Amino acid sequence: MMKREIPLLITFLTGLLMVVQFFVPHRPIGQIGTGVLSWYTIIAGFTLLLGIDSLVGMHLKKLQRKQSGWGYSIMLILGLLLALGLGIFSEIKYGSALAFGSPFMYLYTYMMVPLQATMFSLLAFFIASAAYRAFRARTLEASLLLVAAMIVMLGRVPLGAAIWGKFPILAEWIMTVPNAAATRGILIGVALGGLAMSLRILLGIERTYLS
Amino acid sequence: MTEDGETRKRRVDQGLRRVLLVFAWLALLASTSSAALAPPEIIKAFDTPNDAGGSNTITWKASPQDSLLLGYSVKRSAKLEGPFEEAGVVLKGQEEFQDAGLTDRQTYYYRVDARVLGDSASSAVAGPAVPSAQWFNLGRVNILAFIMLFAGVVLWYIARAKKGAKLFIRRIAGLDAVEEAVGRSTEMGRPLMFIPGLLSIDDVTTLAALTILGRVARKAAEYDTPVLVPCTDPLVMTTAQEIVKQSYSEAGRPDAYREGNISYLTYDQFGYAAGCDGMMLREKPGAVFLQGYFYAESLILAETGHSIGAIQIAGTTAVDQLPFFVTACDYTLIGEEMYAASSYLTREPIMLGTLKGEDLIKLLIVLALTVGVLLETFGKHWIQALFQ
Amino acid sequence: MNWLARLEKIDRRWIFLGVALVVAAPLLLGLKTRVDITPPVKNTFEAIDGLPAGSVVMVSIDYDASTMPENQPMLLAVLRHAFRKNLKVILMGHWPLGLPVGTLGLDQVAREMHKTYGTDYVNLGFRPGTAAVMVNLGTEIRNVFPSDYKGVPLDSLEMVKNVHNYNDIRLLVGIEAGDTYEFWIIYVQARFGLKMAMGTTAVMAPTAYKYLQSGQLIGLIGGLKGAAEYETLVNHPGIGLAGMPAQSAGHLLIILFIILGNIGYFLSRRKKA
Amino acid sequence: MTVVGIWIAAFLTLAIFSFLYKDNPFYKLAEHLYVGVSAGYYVIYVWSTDIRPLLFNPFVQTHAQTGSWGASLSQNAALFIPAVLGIVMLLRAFPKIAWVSRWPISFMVGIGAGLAITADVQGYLFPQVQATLVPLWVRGSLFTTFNNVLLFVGVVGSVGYFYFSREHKGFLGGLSKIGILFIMVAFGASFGYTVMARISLLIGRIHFLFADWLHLIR
Repeated sequence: MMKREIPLLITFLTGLLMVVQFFVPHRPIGQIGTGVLSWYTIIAGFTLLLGIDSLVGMHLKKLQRKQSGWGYSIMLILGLLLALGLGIFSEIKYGSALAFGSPFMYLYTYMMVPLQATMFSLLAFFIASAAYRAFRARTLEASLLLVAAMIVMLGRVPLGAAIWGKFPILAEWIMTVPNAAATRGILIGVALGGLAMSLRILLGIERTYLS
Repeated sequence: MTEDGETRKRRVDQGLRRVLLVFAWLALLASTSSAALAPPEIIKAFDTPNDAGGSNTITWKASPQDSLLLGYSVKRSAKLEGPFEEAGVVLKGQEEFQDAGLTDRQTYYYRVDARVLGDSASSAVAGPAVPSAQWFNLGRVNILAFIMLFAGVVLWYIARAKKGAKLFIRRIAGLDAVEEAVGRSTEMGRPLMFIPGLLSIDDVTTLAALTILGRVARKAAEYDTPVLVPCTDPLVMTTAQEIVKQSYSEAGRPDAYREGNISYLTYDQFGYAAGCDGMMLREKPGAVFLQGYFYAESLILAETGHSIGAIQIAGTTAVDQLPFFVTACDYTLIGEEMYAASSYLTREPIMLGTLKGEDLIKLLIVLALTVGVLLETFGKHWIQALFQ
Repeated sequence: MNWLARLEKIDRRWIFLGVALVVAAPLLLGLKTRVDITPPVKNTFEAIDGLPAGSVVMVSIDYDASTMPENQPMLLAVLRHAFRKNLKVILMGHWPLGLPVGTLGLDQVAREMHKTYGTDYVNLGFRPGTAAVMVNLGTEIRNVFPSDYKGVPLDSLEMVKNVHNYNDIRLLVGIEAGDTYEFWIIYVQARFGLKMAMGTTAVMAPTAYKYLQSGQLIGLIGGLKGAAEYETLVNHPGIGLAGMPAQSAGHLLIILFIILGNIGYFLSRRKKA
Repeated sequence: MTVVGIWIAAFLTLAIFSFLYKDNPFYKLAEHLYVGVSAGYYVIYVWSTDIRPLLFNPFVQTHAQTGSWGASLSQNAALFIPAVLGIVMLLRAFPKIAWVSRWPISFMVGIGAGLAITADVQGYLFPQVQATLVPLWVRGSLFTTFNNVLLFVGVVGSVGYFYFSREHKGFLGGLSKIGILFIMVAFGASFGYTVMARISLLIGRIHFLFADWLHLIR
């Protein structure tokens, strides 16, 4: 009971409360939403420790067993300790780790920023290789995909307009009419599917998350 | 045009602009100094509807000189005769202000001033307005009605399913591929990889993904193929561990379950992508499942998965990322198909019942759309109003 | 195997190399392109250009690393212009993670133009509370920033000794990646009448346009294209201008590869038939 | 310090790019550093932006105002709920009592599902339906008329594609075929639309390498 029924009841009650507070502005019900969301943030914050536990555990195991690539595991753990160490130091010395000029922000500026930006920029390469491979006029559907992509690509750069003055206008039209129509259809489906899924969860029909 | 001509033209332009500027200033001065600055009109002040109390709403019709103004200053007083103090400022062109932080059941009066630099013109006083809280948000009654209708239809189909009615659901292409992917991975002696997206378990897409994971893990356990699940959210990780463990015991192989295969990487979006990419390159999974809610990292993952020759089955409700999955993966569950997949895979009649309910509502929506556009064509906005 | 049929299966690393080359080459060669100057960018330029030397300009860093490729070129171009006109620059920001990025740009331009900290420019740093910060700056800057980002009291910095509130500032330039610029308009433009121009990402520009039409913004720099225009106006080609041919070339290359792939596909299909 | 930082950043940038050729020790190093540093970074970040302001500051502030820890504890008693649930979450690490962690999990799933019910209707469904209700005949503008008809057909078609209760044959088959054609055009278009932003990102990185690091360009 404690392992299944009570959790299902908790899900049902919190879910119901969230629905009710949407319709009742009066205090205190209407204010529950924001309060509970900050609770959510707090609980989620705690769970990060579980993640760290898993990550460190996995790599310590690799180290113990001297599995291939254990050297990199050392780097990973050192990186983790570096971030935590600089963070705690900055918290104490500067009052907040995010204070400008703190060593933690140095780490952010010269490690996190370039790593994030470079991983992100890999997309410029992958978008090219994916386009090359997938945009083949095999079927009517694939041809439409290809033609729409090419027109919009040409409509976005000055070069396209230089080739044919109407490319920007045509691209704009594709975005605002056929693209909007299909996106809308997909979103209506997603909304209904999400609604049904949420309902199944509240009613306890969908309970895989409690396996 | 010669360069000389161009400079001359520019000079003339500048001269013209200066003259115009002087005129504009004169006009503004004239309008402000001679008290001709027109105040806003038709001021109304009333309790803000459908709120938690403590707020009044003030509306007005913009001053005829709206375009010359800096904005409007809304003034409040407890008495009709004043003194008035500033409740807030809004930009020109706006005709409404909500005054919050008030005391319920107290009387307030309002005035709206049109402002230019160094001068203003006051409107007539409006009020009294008495803030109060409401127990039901009347503006959302249509949403409540729709949710009740939806729940009713779904519950009715569930009841029918429980009684044993046969419910037909068409095949979903990506789903049949699940079994094929697991089988092929096994033949090649490679593990499976399941990437559950970027969001946490408060997101229903992620929960649908986890349901799919349960079925994939069940198949994998039967074939004795390991399932790698790198996670960016610790809650998703722990939940996934439970689900996979359960699937292994359902398949009668609890001993084959390895908790270490379901691991946390990092909360950072691209750090997670970098870690997943590395894992793909080194573990060489035979099949990669990209199921859940994704952002820009979708294509980084899918292209890397393709490069190692894995069968890729994607599914997401993130419309922005669907184009990338469709181009880079072998199968993609598009939007609602993903939700459908999670109920379809279980083959439980109750689950199929909710799908049937969704379809009936879909029919009703198409009906409303059809009637609605016809009515719109004749200038009637009845259906439009229902969805306000 | 027919070489044409091989077009169907080009190793993706050739594609990667191609993309890297066509994007890097215009940057490295400093290829010059002409961009048409649009009025919103021109107006921003003229607003700064028309200020007398010694006027104080405030620059707000309301973006962070994720939109740096678009926003940073704007910042650099505007700073270069301001320093060239011998204007004084106050830098601040409303995004906690944005300031390091803005400071990088400020330090770079100041070094390159031989400007001195404290006399030519000052970096105030970040304080939380967006709207509250904006309103308080209207009465006294020291209420919010008693000292600069390094903790030096403002009164000991030559440049800001006599700068107390928006009355002492001639123009605000916001470099924006979110809705912070609307706060600037609502809380500062409407209340204090401070002139402002914004540099926004390309995605935001259409929305920001309405404030331009209503006269609440005097200028608008939109996306990399806007940055390129500004670079043209200050006659200092940078990443924005170099980016334009790189963009066109990148798009063209991808289209070229798509066409090659299709040629290969049709040829190999005909062979089979 | 700045110069050292730029060299570190440049090394990491190149190490990530090297992945495009093939997996190699440099990428492995950068990848592992990235995962480690960012995992630690977020612990500090979440402490600094979530836990401290939401959980600890209220206690400290009330204490500062009232001068009594007793008053502070009683006034903020509600905060003990998430704190306890958060700690219960951590019990996951102990297999014997791990099942208790299902309670906070259920709480969080409940919040998500409950919010999704109203948000799906208010945020997605109604606005999308409403935006589709356009007149099918606009006097004086053949182009707008054409666009409106196309919009309506496209929406109905793509909704039809997601109809699961019947085989896609006959009328429904035709409708869903129209739907999938629209969907393909949309996917192609948004793919093409995104290219520009992605190339901008690469320009940013390459510029960093050439200008900030190598000083090859200004």
